[in-house]
Amino acid sequence: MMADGLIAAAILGVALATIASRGTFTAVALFIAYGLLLSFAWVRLGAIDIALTEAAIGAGLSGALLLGAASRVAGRGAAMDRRPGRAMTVAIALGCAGVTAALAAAILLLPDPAPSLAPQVAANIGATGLGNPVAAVLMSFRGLDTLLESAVLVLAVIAAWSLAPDDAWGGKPGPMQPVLADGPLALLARLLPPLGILVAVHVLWIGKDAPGGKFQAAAILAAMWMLPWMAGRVVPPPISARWLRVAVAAGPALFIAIGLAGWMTQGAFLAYPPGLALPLIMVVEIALTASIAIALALLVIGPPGRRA
Amino acid sequence: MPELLLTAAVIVLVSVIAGLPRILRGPAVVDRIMAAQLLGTGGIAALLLAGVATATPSFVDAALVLALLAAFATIAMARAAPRGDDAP
Amino acid sequence: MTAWGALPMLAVMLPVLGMVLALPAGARGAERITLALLPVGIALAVGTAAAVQASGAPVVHLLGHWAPPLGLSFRADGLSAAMLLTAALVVAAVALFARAGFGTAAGAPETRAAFAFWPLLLALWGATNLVVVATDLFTLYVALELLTFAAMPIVCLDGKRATLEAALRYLMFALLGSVLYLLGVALIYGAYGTLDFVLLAGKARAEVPTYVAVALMTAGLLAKTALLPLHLWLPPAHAGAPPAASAILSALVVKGSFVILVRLWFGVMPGLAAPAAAQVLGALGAAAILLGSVAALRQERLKLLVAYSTVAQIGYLFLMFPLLVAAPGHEAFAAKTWTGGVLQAVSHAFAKASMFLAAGLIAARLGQDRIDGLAGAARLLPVPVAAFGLAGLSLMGVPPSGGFAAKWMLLTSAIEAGQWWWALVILGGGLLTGSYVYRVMAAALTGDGTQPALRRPDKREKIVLALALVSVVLGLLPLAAFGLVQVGRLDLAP
Amino acid sequence: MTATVFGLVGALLTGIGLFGLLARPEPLLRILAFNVLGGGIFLVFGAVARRGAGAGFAGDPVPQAIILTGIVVAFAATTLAVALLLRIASDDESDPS
Amino acid sequence: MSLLVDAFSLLAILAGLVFFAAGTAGLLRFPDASSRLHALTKADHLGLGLIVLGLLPRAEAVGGAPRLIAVWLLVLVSSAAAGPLLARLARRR
Repeated sequence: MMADGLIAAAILGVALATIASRGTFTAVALFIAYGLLLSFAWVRLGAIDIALTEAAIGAGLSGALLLGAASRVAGRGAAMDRRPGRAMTVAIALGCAGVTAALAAAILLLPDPAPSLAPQVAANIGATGLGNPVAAVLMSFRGLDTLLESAVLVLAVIAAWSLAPDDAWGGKPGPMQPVLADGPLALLARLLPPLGILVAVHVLWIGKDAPGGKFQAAAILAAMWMLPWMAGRVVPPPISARWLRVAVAAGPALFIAIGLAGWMTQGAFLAYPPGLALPLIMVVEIALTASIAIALALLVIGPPGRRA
Repeated sequence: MPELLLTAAVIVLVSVIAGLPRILRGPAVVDRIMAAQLLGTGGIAALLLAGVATATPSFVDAALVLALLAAFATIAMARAAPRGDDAP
Repeated sequence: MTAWGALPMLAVMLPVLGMVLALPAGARGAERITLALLPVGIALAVGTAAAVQASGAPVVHLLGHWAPPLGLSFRADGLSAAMLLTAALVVAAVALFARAGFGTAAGAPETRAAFAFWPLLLALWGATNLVVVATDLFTLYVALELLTFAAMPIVCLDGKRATLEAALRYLMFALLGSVLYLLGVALIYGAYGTLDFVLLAGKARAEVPTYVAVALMTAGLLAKTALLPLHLWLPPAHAGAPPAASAILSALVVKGSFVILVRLWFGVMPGLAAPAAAQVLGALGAAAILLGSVAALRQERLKLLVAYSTVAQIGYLFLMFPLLVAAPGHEAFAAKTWTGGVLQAVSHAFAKASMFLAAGLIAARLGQDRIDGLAGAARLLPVPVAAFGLAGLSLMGVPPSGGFAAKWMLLTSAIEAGQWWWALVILGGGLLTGSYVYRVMAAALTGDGTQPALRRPDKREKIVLALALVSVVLGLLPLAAFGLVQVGRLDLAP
Repeated sequence: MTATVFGLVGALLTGIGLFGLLARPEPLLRILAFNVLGGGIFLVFGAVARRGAGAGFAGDPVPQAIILTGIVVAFAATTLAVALLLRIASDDESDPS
Repeated sequence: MSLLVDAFSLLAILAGLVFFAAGTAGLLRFPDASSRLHALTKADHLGLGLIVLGLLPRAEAVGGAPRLIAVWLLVLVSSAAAGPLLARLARRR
């Protein structure tokens, strides 16, 4: 209980400080702390799957993405609009307070006992062969959402690349990295990825029965691929590389193909033949992990930039 | 014993959260990074304590992931650190 | 689960699969995939409409055989079928039109714009289809994000500074809209334990969480639909967008969030919809009609005129809300309002796609798109100018166009409901629309004709004309043909 | 109890993030505010999930899975906003007008 | 026996907590960034190390001692490498 209050207070304090902060680097550092604190909150809420995702994506990948952005727009605070005047700011604050109050009232007045699908998940999880209820929802009961979300990532890669300047088209993604001499960073870039890959495989594999799974594993893999890139030891392949594009599309394409096969043999999209559910789900999970990892890394690295 | 371990977890959290104002106050960029790193390490310690106290193996997995990503975030921060003190 | 449920499922999954495969296929491959999918998509949409019409009931597909609330389903009712057909035809027209600008010749190197255009078009198509057939509020959230992620880059394909800034503004609006929507989804789940709107239909209780949820979702969806005063992103986003992108954005993307809004108000919570709130939505719609039309009248660039016209035409859609809220117990009246609203969405889609493409052809030929520089356009480009005029008739609501039928149904409904003020708005909007269309046509029809009219025939002109003709011919269909859009209306559910 | 505490925190974070999104003019801070807002929404959803604990699960797995999907989608949105912002900034660099 | 083990656990964990507290105190109180860095890196390595040590006798509850030690080693490796990086940053200003 005490821990709840503590984490809650810290989250609110860090969020306020992020919004109010003056320097961009400080704001992003605060945001990384926000992500870490949120993952503690998820542990307290009994959602370890989400805690893992929040730590990996919220704090880790988003942190790296926003830090890179902060260092590149630093000094050019290209404001999109003018800062709202005092009266406008007060009006916005009142409006936001109203939203918060309405939300709080709604949360406090939710019905008790809470409606829940947990019993239905428990009753049907046997058909999937999985032990982790969240994985069962993601891969079977609401498999469509997961499929669409993997397609969203492919679309995001296409969309991000479409923002490249024309003269950089087909080039290597991301800004040029300084090639560092053998320093501590280079050491870490060599040491950490093998350990990280082990952890990712572990997280993927236990994901069928315990918290973990493809998103978490993919986020870790993406981070491990980016480490040597950040150390200047690895140059990402050009976006025109066929294998790179195939790798990003392969997982979602396989998932849709298996879904269509389910329609042809079982009569419903994403229906798994009885007895084959678990192996098919694991094949899809592994393929998706690889594709999502590459997509996430490409999204953080960003589209090709102008030659300096 | 589990109660004691959970208490210890809360104490670690209190301790590292108390360091958070350093992110805001700085003044050096490295201070901000250190405070975030301390939060990560403290979170790992608290997860391990709570995991043993409640016999939840998945807490250790969460700690593993946190350890990896905290290192990753630290490096990202060190790389992106602006010269000077992040003046607005 | 119904026998023909696989048709809408395929209508969603094939464009999504095409989008995924377009990445490794490259620009030329992606173009071929898109062209190959066009007839398939039209066939699936026609099939769905025929199945809905024949059975008189929605066709349903349970994904993985899991029924809601645990599982997800696709459900195509009359409204879905009409939108599937509209999407398939508009996408086909836009794709054929866009080959001239985004096609890749054999052996030519891949360009950035060509690489991106085809998968983005497929994503918009798949996402539009998903929006109209998905029944789960969270799946709809993912669909809305798919729409946003595809629409944002497609409007700034030219890579110019002003366009990129407009795209960033659009993205911020759209993301704000989606997160407000998602907040409402969370509360709905907390209150009812399901997100399936068929299961939710009629179950809504008059409680605080429900009202807060629907208010948040409505606000988010209005931002995405660009209803005044949340329309600020729309005209700048169109200003620099390729004509093909503008056509899709106006014809389909803004309609997606509208369809969700209608289902939310009249499917999920019929009877709870407060007449006062509906009057507010109607008033925003009326303001959009009048202010959007006046703004269109004052534009100097043809493209922006058409964009503001979209702001205005979206307003008509929202007149449905106060009228339907007044409808319970008057089935014939509700049916007419419903048909009028859907027909407005559909006929506007065709008319506006035609207008944007025509404006694109005119701007490309004249090298600029200032309205006072249009002199001679009618001689140079008779077909696009004629298409623009035909589409304009439909927007004005001149008989016998589809726009006329739609506006007539809304207008008579308003009078029957005793809400005569909406009728005045519709009439006034028609006059204003007539003024700005006339302004364009008058400018285009003048000119001394010194320029030679000699040039190669352009296949794209026929596409533009065909779209305009569809929007007109919709008004010639016998009323019985609109029975389709009544099938499976959720507010009719017991 | 835990659910209520974090649900209310989610409501507050929503307000804070919304304020930042509307009141801060700097695009990067708007993107950060969007993420703060997202965290708040997911916590509200998490509170809903926690309230639905039962059948031997610490929370209702259906909303938990939805949150996972939502986090990944929100991350993709953030990357797109950042890419667009950096593109605009790099245009400034090469063309200072 | 088990009493002795418990006492050992508690002592180690208590010592770990002291190191964490010392790290925070150093971070908040020490005058310059370099000394804050030194205080912090030592404190959190040792703090976490001692807590892991204290937890080892009960590690069966979470799948065995190697998992706990792996976490500690990972933190050690990464912060050992991050340390000089941060030190370089601290000197730069």
